[in-house]
Amino acid sequence: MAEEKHHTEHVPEWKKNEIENIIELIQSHKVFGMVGIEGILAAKIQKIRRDLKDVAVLKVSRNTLTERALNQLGESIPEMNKYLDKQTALVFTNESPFKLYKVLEQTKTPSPIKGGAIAPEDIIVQKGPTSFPPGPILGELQSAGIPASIDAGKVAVKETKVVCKAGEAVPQKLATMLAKLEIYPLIVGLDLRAAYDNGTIYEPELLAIDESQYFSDITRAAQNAFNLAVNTAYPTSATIGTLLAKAFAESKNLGVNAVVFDSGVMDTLLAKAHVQMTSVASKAADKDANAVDDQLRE
Amino acid sequence: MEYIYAALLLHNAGKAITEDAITAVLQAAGIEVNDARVKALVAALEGVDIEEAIAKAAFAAPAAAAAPA
Amino acid sequence: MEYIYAALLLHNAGKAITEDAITAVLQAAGIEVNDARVKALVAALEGVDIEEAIAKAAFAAPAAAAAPA
Amino acid sequence: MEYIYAALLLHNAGKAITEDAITAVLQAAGIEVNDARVKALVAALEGVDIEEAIAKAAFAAPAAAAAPA
Amino acid sequence: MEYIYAALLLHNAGKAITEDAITAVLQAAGIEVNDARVKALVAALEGVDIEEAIAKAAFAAPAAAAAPA
Amino acid sequence: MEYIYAALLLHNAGKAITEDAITAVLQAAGIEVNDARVKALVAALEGVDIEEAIAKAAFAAPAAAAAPA
Amino acid sequence: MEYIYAALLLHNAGKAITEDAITAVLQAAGIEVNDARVKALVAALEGVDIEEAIAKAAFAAPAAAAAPA
Repeated sequence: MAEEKHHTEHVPEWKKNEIENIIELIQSHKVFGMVGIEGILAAKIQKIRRDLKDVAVLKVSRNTLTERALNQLGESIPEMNKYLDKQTALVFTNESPFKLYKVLEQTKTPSPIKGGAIAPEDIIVQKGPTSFPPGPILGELQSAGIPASIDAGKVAVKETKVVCKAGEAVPQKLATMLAKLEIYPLIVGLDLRAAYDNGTIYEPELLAIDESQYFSDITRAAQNAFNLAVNTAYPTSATIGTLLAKAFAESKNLGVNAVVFDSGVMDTLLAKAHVQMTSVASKAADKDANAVDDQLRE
Repeated sequence: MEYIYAALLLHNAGKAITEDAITAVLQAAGIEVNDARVKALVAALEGVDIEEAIAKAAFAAPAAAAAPA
Repeated sequence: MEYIYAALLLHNAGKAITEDAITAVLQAAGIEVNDARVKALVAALEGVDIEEAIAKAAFAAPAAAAAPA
Repeated sequence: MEYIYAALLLHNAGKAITEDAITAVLQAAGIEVNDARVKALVAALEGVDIEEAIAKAAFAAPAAAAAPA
Repeated sequence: MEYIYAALLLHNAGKAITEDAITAVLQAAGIEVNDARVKALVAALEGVDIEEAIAKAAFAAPAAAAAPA
Repeated sequence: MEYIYAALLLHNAGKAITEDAITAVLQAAGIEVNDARVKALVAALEGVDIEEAIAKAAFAAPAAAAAPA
Repeated sequence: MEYIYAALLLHNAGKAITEDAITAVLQAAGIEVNDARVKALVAALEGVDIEEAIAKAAFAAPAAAAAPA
């Protein structure tokens, strides 16, 4: 720190401008975030930058400059420095931190893993044909530990196999072959570590929204409202049909169950009596066919 | 349901469903007859096609047999 | 079927289903009674749980209606 | 069905289902009231647990017939 | 539900469902009528095909019937 | 249904469901409030155990009709 | 659930579900508003088909009705 302070006194012009630029971006946006950009190729960052342009501004800067810029700002903004790590970029937006998180998650895509990198989870090669004709690649696959053979004139993977366990380094040979097989074990994209919004720092655990939960909450809320309206007989355009149907069904139930002689339920009463008669008749006929008349014998 | 049974009994035997006939059947069964209900029954059956009402039940019955419950 | 209705009528009214009772009900309806059938019916219904048979019939139909098929 | 509606209206409002009450409700709706039907209705509902009778699905023959279509 | 029953009663009797008519029916039942509820009901019924709404009940009832099983 | 939602909002927040409160909520949503509907709602909810009314499945006519399709 | 009710209220009234609108509705109900929850709600609902979620409630009803009441 002491050394840094020492340097501050001799800050070159371009660094001062960079710091000013960061401060200005923070002040001109509602929300800013710290994102990890580890393992993302420069070309991909350019593409993401373009994709985000309507929602957020992405700025890659040196950590030391970011830190100095943040320290010059008020409120709890300097606390954001604890999310600075290697390969950190800043992102600025006028959307909510939740929206920012969602948009950044969408930048994540499967990517090839490099030789020597640690597998984030088990890397599995699935059994099945490849697009390669027989050739040297067969030997290359085999020597990388992938069980390949020739099948129907094509190179094929003989069996599904875990070729690298989670937490282990991926050998260079294997990494090359995985790329050839278009197996992309990494999910790479902007990784939001924290977002600052009006004095509050949001971490990803809070920002990750389960939309299906909201969906089911809405369903439940709508159901609650419908139940309440119908059960209290509150008529609205959404409930009047159900209320009428309910009243009618209850009336019909009462008419039939209490045997009220009303033209509205006579059909049902007659049908009910007939079915009861048939049911009793079949019991009687089971014992003695002569107990019932011909019509009732089956 | 005894009033309905009486009506269907008469109908099945090809007899007219009148207040007197229903009363007679119910009384023969030892049932104390409520005149208003007899009147209401006969009135409610006016214009009802009993065969059709029963036919609907016939539809219901086989369906019921098919039901898993 | 009128014999069964007569039996149901008696059952509903809480009366015993005897040959005499069924005969009386049928006669009150103006029906010429077949003694052998009455005997056979009364014998056949002995041991039959009429309540259950009725309840089953009443319940089966709506269940069928509820079935998605 | 208007007689039944009248009965349920009274029941829902916590009023006793009497001949006079039903007659008054029907007349207020401009309906010419048939005394026998009112008497029959009140007789049919005597001793009936209306809440239970409302909730218990009626025998559903017509609905069942419609279902398979 | 008494307001709904009043509306159905009027509908069944072939009468117009107006605020006055509903109020009269409810008052005849000895119910203290809430004007706002009457207004809300009449407003909600505007443009509603009552016959159609009722027809749906025939389908619904058996579904409800499946419940107690 | 927005009036019902307003009532449920207040209920959920542990607030009393009064005409003023419902009106305030609806107005805050930019809705032109109909006084009669507010009054009708408050009247309908008077004495109602809202938790119970929410939990009790409403009669399910329209959906049931859709089921057999 | 009051945040959800606020959102449904706005949706039902044909209003946009914005942070400001939700906050206004909740505040009008006398609720102390949590900004983060409002933000999360608005962001989440951008990806939710509210009509579909509501329609599902209508479907859920018969299932609920069929459930052991």
